[in-house]
Order: sequence, then structure tokens, then C-alpha cells
Amino acid sequence: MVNKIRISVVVQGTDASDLVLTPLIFKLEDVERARKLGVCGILAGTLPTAAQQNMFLSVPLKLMAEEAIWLFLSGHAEVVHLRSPTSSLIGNLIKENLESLQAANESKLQESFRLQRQFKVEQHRLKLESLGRLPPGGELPHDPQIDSLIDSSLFVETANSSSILSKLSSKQQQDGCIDAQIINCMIANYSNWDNYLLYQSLRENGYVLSPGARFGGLYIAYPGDPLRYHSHITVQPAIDYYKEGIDLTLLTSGARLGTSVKKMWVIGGVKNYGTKQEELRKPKAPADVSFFSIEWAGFG
Amino acid sequence: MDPCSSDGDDRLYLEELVEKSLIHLQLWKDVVVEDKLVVWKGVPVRLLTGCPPHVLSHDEKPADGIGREYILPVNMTQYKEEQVTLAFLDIVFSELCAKDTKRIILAIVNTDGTVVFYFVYNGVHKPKRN
Amino acid sequence: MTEQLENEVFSQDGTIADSDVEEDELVQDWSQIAKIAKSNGALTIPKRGEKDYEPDGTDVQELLLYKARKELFDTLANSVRGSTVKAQVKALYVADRHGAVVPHARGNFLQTMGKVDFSDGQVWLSFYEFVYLSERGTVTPYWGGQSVAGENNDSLLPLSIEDLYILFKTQHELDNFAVYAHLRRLGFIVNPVSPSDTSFYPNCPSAPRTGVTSIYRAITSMFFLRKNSLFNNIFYKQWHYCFCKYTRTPQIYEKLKLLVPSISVPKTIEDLKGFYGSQQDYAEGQLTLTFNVWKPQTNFKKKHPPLPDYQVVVYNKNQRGAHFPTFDELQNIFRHLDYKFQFLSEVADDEFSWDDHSYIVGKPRSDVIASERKSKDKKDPKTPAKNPSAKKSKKRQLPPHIQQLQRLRNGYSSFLLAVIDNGIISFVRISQADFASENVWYVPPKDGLRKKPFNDRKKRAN
Amino acid sequence: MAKPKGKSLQQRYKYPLPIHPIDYLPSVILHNPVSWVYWAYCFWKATNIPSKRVHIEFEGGVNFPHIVVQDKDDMKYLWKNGFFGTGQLSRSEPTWLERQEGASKERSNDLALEKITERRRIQRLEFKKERVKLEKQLLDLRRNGGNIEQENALLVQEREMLRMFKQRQQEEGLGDNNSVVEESMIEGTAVDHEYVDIESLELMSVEATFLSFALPILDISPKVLLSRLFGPSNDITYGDIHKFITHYVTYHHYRSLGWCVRSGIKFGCDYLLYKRGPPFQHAEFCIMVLDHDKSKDYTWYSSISRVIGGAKKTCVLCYVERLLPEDQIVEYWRTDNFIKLFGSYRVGEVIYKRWIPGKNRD
Repeated sequence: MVNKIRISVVVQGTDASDLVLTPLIFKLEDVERARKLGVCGILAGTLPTAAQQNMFLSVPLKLMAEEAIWLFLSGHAEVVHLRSPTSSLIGNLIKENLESLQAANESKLQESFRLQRQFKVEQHRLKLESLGRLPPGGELPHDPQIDSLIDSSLFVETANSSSILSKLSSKQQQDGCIDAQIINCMIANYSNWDNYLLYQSLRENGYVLSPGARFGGLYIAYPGDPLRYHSHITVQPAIDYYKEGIDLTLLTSGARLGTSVKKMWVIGGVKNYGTKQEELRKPKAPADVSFFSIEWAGFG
Repeated sequence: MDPCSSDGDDRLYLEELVEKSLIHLQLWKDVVVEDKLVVWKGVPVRLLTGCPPHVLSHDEKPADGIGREYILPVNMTQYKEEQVTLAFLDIVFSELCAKDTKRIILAIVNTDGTVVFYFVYNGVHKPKRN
Repeated sequence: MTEQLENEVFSQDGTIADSDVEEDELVQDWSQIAKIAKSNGALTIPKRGEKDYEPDGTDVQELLLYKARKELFDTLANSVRGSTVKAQVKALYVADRHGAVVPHARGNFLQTMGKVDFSDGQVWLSFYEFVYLSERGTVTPYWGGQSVAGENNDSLLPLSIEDLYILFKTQHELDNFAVYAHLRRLGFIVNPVSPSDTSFYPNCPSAPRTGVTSIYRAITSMFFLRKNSLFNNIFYKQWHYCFCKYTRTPQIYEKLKLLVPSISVPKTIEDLKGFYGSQQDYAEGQLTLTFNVWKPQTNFKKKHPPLPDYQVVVYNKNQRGAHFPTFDELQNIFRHLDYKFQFLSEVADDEFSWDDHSYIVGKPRSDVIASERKSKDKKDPKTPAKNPSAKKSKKRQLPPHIQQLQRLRNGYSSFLLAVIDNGIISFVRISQADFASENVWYVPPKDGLRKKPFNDRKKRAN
Repeated sequence: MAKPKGKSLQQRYKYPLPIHPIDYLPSVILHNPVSWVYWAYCFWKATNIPSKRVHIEFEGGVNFPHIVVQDKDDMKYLWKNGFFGTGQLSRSEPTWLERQEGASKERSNDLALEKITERRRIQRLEFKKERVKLEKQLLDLRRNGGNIEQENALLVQEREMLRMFKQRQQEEGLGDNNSVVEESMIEGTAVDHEYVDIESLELMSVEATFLSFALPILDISPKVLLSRLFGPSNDITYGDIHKFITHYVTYHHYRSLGWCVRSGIKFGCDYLLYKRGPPFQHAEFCIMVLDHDKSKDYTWYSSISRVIGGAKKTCVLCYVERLLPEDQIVEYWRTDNFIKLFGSYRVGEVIYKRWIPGKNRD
């Protein structure tokens, strides 16, 4: 398959219980593709043009462990995992590929400068034209002062995604077996399989999920892209289907809160044990999940 | 003390309290304790049914279309847990309700004797539109 | 983008943040921010866009969604990071120091960020500062080599945002950065908690006193128990009413109060000193104070900062092993607090100068600042001596019961818990409270009611 | 019912506790020794203890016992002197009867409804008896080592029997609502609105404990009360009583500081604190009782703080710490040493409040 969404993950250590850092996406087109699939993540980087607020942010996109796993298991994404210490990894990549990296960087920079110069010269020409100092379509006379002015106003961009990492050899890249391990690490560190199965089940029913702690849940779910739709439900962490009693105090407050903000308070659990791992291998199989939606009855 | 019958006493009193609250405080009509029962963790559980004084939600019509609602009385966890598990709710829907019932009303009896009521929908259900 | 625009957004942030919290959605109407980014100043307050209940399959809705997404991604694509060649400030990441050196340091950020290393005379940025400034486009990040002397500056290679994020060493560091950047973006000044900072305490405790505290605790709890049983044994016996006669309700309350001991919290400077001295080392895996935070201010003294306005603990609620602090853990965080204890200045009657109550290596900060100003004035006599703390605000005296309510509502010492939920950050203020120090019982007025035959208990019994 | 306002409210709720101070002593006139003697006599005769104790009943089974007060004056007394208990058919003060009487001018069939309940109650009692019989059978079966199949068979039998019992009742006409309504409506008009108050005042376990242990108000000793609530003290394990003790300690703590403490269940918290009581002002604080060494899932904190914050109240986490070993506590419980028992816990408090950076910049 070509061109999967690239999820970057830094892994510390070598065994299954190792720490994995939050999965991240850096390419804008990947962010867009994930969003179209119903995986929104949370943009977490400063938006340079409006750097003094927190409502509108830019890449990196931070993913819930569940989102990364779902993207991976449904075949939409590849997980690029990088072993810590990453500074020596990057240092070595640079050392080994310095010339080609620099050459690529230089040519990119010059190309960008060329385009900017061209644009600025044209702007300047149009300005003179409008002031009547230049005949329409006239050639701009060479002026070293203008040239240096333009040169100092050229813009140096800091890229979102890495060109250094493209030098990772296929050996350093992951294979399928390591992916499974990463998936397990993510679950072990940030969630559990029952929660994942709730996520998957809601996802497959068309819901788009976001982190829900601020709203008193594990997730909040939207009937479609949160850009256009109000959220419908607050999903509680999975409970043991057979053994765990629903916390009625939590239900009372959660459902009352939900009613005032027009959200259902949803609680669920997984019915059959032992099949989770195998099911994950065939993500299209419906999870055996039981949900109940609760709201205040409006009296009492 | 006989543990079995005292559980039964707990349920009976619970039903009584909820019935009383429905009739006298919430002004419901036609409230009855249903015969059907399931035994859950050694305790017989029954539902109440009744008609609210007005339509409770416009988005969702009650099961039988004429306005009867199912009510499941439970105790608020006080110092002992009453096990309202997901498995239990599934059994209530499948054993005590008419086929394809979408929702029941959970009547929670608090430690101070007041009763609060919540809709419980089977599965993921959309909230009210307005 | 211009300073003016940033200020505009800045000033409106209060409303943005509010709606963010009050309303229950992730409010993201990118059409509005797109306007901000493009229109260079003339802006409208980003409002919450009209949203639909659910997808209805109509073309109109499809189109609206398409437009909303397009605005989002256009804005992201058009918001380019970086700076002009002329204004460019290069920052070089040095792996061994996990920070960046700035060979030609200039710019406003130096007022609150960066540190001069006196061994090499260079300005260094911490890793958080480095990533934050790179994201904003204020500095351009480069690979500076494994160590300072390691590589030649001619072979500089620019780094991308992705490279920077990969350099985070732990999840904790990544989370801390998220909080750092979140508060920085709002104009707060943020620094990691470090022992060399200005302190509220004249002499910081040199060593943890685990042993002492636990003994102290044991003794106090014994004391509690003994003291109580003496009085209580009598009060809770019903026959005691035969010879104990209470003529006022508070007498009964005073007796009732003796049963349950409660933990009292530091309320004065002296209390705080004792409390701070009883701190213990944080246990393995326990949450700790991470950042000092100052409200936005223009003449921040980087070298001798005032006491921070807040102290922040970072908590990733999804991470395995992390848990919301238990009471003992909360107590230990409280014992480590070293900030501008707001409640002290609120209680104080006269002018409370924080510079007299903060210490730099044992010396009052006011003295340190004054002596530095003197030497500076000698060099540069033009600078007039200013006293920024001479802000006279008349405190309104509220009625006692309102003051009491405020004390109860606000508590005493507090810290901020920054809760991370997969990229969403929210804050909780956790403060010490002490209800036992305030009696709220009702004392019926004596006048006018005395002669009434009121004891209806008696009446009914007859 | 017109709401009492201002002065009359002050008058009505003059006492914050059901133990009243001796504030009716005559005044002493310095130059009149007789007044001294009279004063001394009055003082000697006076007592804080109410002359009649409030009687409580236990309803339901042993797992979820409900403590109710049925005497009308007792109900009123507990409410007026510190706002204890909750009317089962009211939101706080037991006013059901007054509301009914007020409403009866318009609607007389409320009486009918109430009569139905009365009949139902009798039915239920009979029903109860039947069930007890069956349950006894089941227990016998268990004791005699019956297997699961036998047990299930008995349960099926029980179900069938219950159904038949109900049916029989219905055939007797008692279960038929319509006929009863008509019948009693006639009755109702004839009897000129003599209502039976079917509302009881229910006390939380902690309230009852406070009114028995801390103040001598109920006609039951703490020992008997707690054994009714938790079973014979010989079988008690620490786990059975821990939650109750921490909740009582918290309740006592705030009560003793002068707060009116009521159930906070509608806000998803353990207690609400009113400065004087519900008629005077809204509750200011929501109390959550927690073990000092435990931590909950963050969802829990965020959920409750949102509800509480939405109601513009302050969320207090009240941590309770046990200062003595568990077996010592159990020993105190067994020997009815409740003073030492409750005194062996210590409370610590923190306030939990959402903080918004944008609002705290200057």
C-alpha cells in the first residue's frame, strides 16, 4: 500500500512494557486524511501567525493511543517508531548523510528564496506601476539597494516534518512484528483493551471521538466532524461487564450534567473475554460491547 | 437473621417507596408492580410500570405507544454495594421488558429516602435534539 | 505577523478561554482564525460557529463541512513558521546539554528566557524555551552537534518541528512542555522550579527531615486521641445532662467539636515556616511541583525573579502509574510550596510588601534589588529609581461573615494541577482548607425572645 | 402554603440543634435575694434533655435499612431544630400533607390515590408474608444441601405462586384501580377531607447516629441502632463499617462546627453544607468524603467538580484518616466504645476548583 499516514512514536527501552511517547502526526496532509477518516486528534503546537492564544493550534497533532491503534489496525497508517536516545539517532543520521542533507536543504532554501524574490520584485514593480513611476508592463531597473532590501526580508521557514528522518534505512524502520509490540506498549501505557474496544465500537458506528476528561468522561463522541456537529455523548471508562457495579453517584451527577449540556452519559463494557487480541487482528469484526445511555428523566 | 428473606424485604420496601413517590409526589397513574421477576444475585427483582402525568420525552415514545413506562427500583449504594452491573441491565431488558423495549426508568432510592429517576436506554442513544 | 495583531488576540483571549471552558465543545471555528491570520489586525472575536445536531445527508451540510475543513487546513498551511533573514536568530541544539546555544542573541524573549553561561559567555536556552521559541518562529532551530566543541558551525543543518519533538526524552518532559507552552502563549512567565530561585523562606531546609516529621506526626496523633477521650467520655454519656446545663447553644457545639480531630493548616508566616521545614522527599512516581509561574509583567527580573504567583504540578491522567494525588501526597506538595502565598497579603491589614518577605540566598529581595540598583545607578545615573511595589490600593473592609466565607471558599496555600488528557490541558486549583478554624453556628439573639414559652418539646410532652 | 419570611423564619428556626439551651431562666435582681433563690431553683430544675424521645422505625431489610420517623410532631421537631431528615414525598421538609390539603380544594381525588396506596400497603404485607414462607423453604433447601437445579425449580415454583397470589388479589377487586378510585371518591367527599399522612421522615444513617450518639434525641441507643444497621457486632469486619465510619466522622465534624449537613446526592456529592439551613440560603459547599490514602480515576474528580461548579458551589474534598489499627477499631465497635471509635479518625480538607488561565492573568 502506498502513502500511509505517518505516525511518529518515540520508544524508550526495548521490551513490551517500555514507555512510548504520545503518538504524533506532523504532516498537514496526514492530519487532513486522518480527519476525513474520523480521527481528529488534538493539535498541540503553536500557530505561528497567532502565537498568543490556545484555541487555534497547529501541528503536531497529538493522538489518543486508541486513535493511533485504530488508524494502524484499519490499515490507514504506519507507525514510525524511534528508539531513544533519539539525539544520537539524529546525530548519526546527520553525520552519515550530511552532504546530501545539506545539499537538499540548500536547494530547497534557494528555491524558496528564488520564488520569494520573484514575488517581491513583482510586488515592487506593481507598486511603482500604480504610482505611475513605471509604464504598465515595464521592466524594473536594476537597483542594488532594492536587492539587498529584498534579500534581508526573505523568509526562512522552519519545516513541520523531518527530512532527516527520511534517511532512516529500511533496517531502522519497523517491521510488522515490532508494530504489534508498539501497539501493546501504547495500550499498556495509556489505556486498556476494554477502552479500546469501546472506542472501536463507537468509531465503527460513525462516531468521532475526542478526549473527554474535561467533560467528565473518558471520551466525548460526536456524530461527525466536531467542526460541524455538537457532541452527543460522554463515554465513561469501560467497566467489567459481569462484576463491576455502576457507580450510581457518578451516574447521578454525570447524567444531570449531561442533561444540562445535552449529552448522554454512556457507560459500557466488553462481554466476552479472551478474544480481544485475536479480534484486533481483524479489526472489522464487531466487538462484543454492551452500552447503556443514561439521562435524567426530567423529574425527581 | 435470614439473609434470603431480608433481601426480599429490601426489594419490597424499595418497590413500595418508589411506588409511593411515583403516585404521590410525581402524580403518576396506574402504577403497578409487575409479576415477572428475575433472580439476580439471590434477590428477586421486578419492575414497576405506570403512566406519567404527561409525556416525558418527545423524541422517544414509550414502549407500548400508550404511555406506559418501565421502572426499575434500585438502592443508592450506601455502605454496601448494590450490584447494578451491565450484565444485570441486559437481563432486565431481555427478561422483564417487552421485546425491543428501548428504555426503562431507573428509580434510585437515596440514603435520605428521596427517589430520583433516570432514563436508561439500551445501547448508544442520541440525546434530545433541543 | 505584527505585534499589533498578537496583542489583539492576546487581549481577547480571556473570552476565548472562557467560552472554551463554559461551553461544552471543542470550539473550533477556523473561519474566524483564518480571518485573524489574514486580515492583519481588523478582527472580530472568534465566535462559536453554528453547528448541526447530526449529519442529515444533505448537500448543503456536506458543503458546510467541506468549507469548515478547508478553512482549517488553509489556515494551517498558510501559517508558516520562521523569520526573515534579517531578523533571524539561530539557536543550535547541543545534545549533551539538551539545550540550545544562541550565538547572536537578540530579541524580546531574552527578558524572560535564556541564561548566560559564564564559562563560555554564551546565551543558552533550556529545551522548553528552545522548542517554544522555534514553534513561534522566533528562533530558527539548528543541529548544533553532540557537544559544544563537537562540530563546525559551517555544517549547520536546520531542524524541523518533528525533529524537535523527537528529542523529548520522556513523556513527562513532553507533558511539561505542553503546559509550559500553553501558559507562555497566554503571556505568563514560566520557569522550572529550581532551588536557586528567590524563596519565601530565609533559609531553605538543607536536608529532608523524614524522621523528624514522622515522629512529630505520631506524637500529635497520640495527643489528639488522649485529649479527646478525656472530655468526650463525659459529654456523650446521657446522664451528664443532669449536672451539665447549657444555657447557650455554642456551649454544646464546643463539646461536640472535641470528638473529631482535624488537620489544621498554616495560616501565618510562622506556621508556613514550620510546615515547609517538615517536608519530605517526594516518593517514587509521585507528582511534584514542576513550574513557577508569574503573571504577565513587563519589568521581570530574570536574574532575581520575584516570588512566583503560582506553582504548577503536571499530571497526565492517562499515563500508567500516574494517579491523582492522595491526601498524603497533596500534603507533601503543600509542604514544598514556595510562592507568593496570596492569602497572607489578603489578611494583612497594612501594606504587605512581598519583597520584604522573599529572600535571595538568605537576604531580603528588597535589599538585593536596592543594592543592585545603586550600583547600576552609579554606572547609569539617568535611570530614575523606581519602586514598582509602591502600588497603593485601598482594601475594602468586608463584613466579617463575608470575609469568613471567602476564607472558607478560597482556602489557604494552593497550587495548580495541570491535567493532561491527550493534548487537552485543563487546570485545577487545589488549596488547603480548614473548616475547623471557623465556627458558623447560629447564635439566636437574646433580646425579644427570652420571655416566650418556646420549648415546644416540653409543651407537646404534656 | 405561604412561605414564612424574615422574622417568622427566624422564630421558626430559632434553634440550630434539637437540644435546646436553658435560656428561659428568670432574671436575677441584685438587691432581691429571692430572685437569686428562684433563679437557682429554676436552674436546678431545668434540663437540656427533651422530655420525650423521638421514635424511629426500621423499614426494609438488613442490607438497605431505612430509618423513618412517622409521628407528625416528631417529624416537625427534627426538621425545625437543625433540619434533620427528609420527607419521602417532599424534597426536604416533610410538607406532603400540607400540600395535599392545600390542593384538595381543587382536586379531591388525591385522597383516592392515597387510599389506594393504603390498600396496596396491606396487599403488600400479605404478599410479603407469602414470600417469607417461600424464602424459608429456599433457605431450608440450602441448609439441607439442595443443588442448583432444585433451587431453580423452587424459584420457578415461587414465581408461579406469586403470580397466582397476585391474580387472586386482583380477582378480589382490590387490585382494580378504577373501582377503588370511584368508591373512595364518594367516601372522600363524605368524610370531608380527612387525610391520612402517608409521608414519613427518613433519616440518613449518619443523622440517626448523630441524634442517638451525639445528642440524646432518638429513643434508641447507639449500640442498638448500629447493630440494626450493620448486624450483630460479633460478625463485624472492618470492611463492613469503614465507609460508614468515615461518613459519620465527616458528618459530625461539620455538624459540630455549626453547619447544617444534608445529603448532596443531587449534586453527586456526599453532603451539602448550609450555613443555617435550606430555608435561609443555598448550600455553599459540596463535600466529598474520601480515604486519605486512596486516589480515584480522574474522571471522577472532573465529573463531580463540573456538576458542583455548574451549581456555583465550592467543592471540598474531605479526607478521613484512621489513626489506629483496624482491629482496634473493630474492638471499639464490639465494646460500644463509640467515643474512642469516632475519635480515632482525623479529617483533612482541600478545596478543588477549576482554574482558568485567561481569568487569572492580572
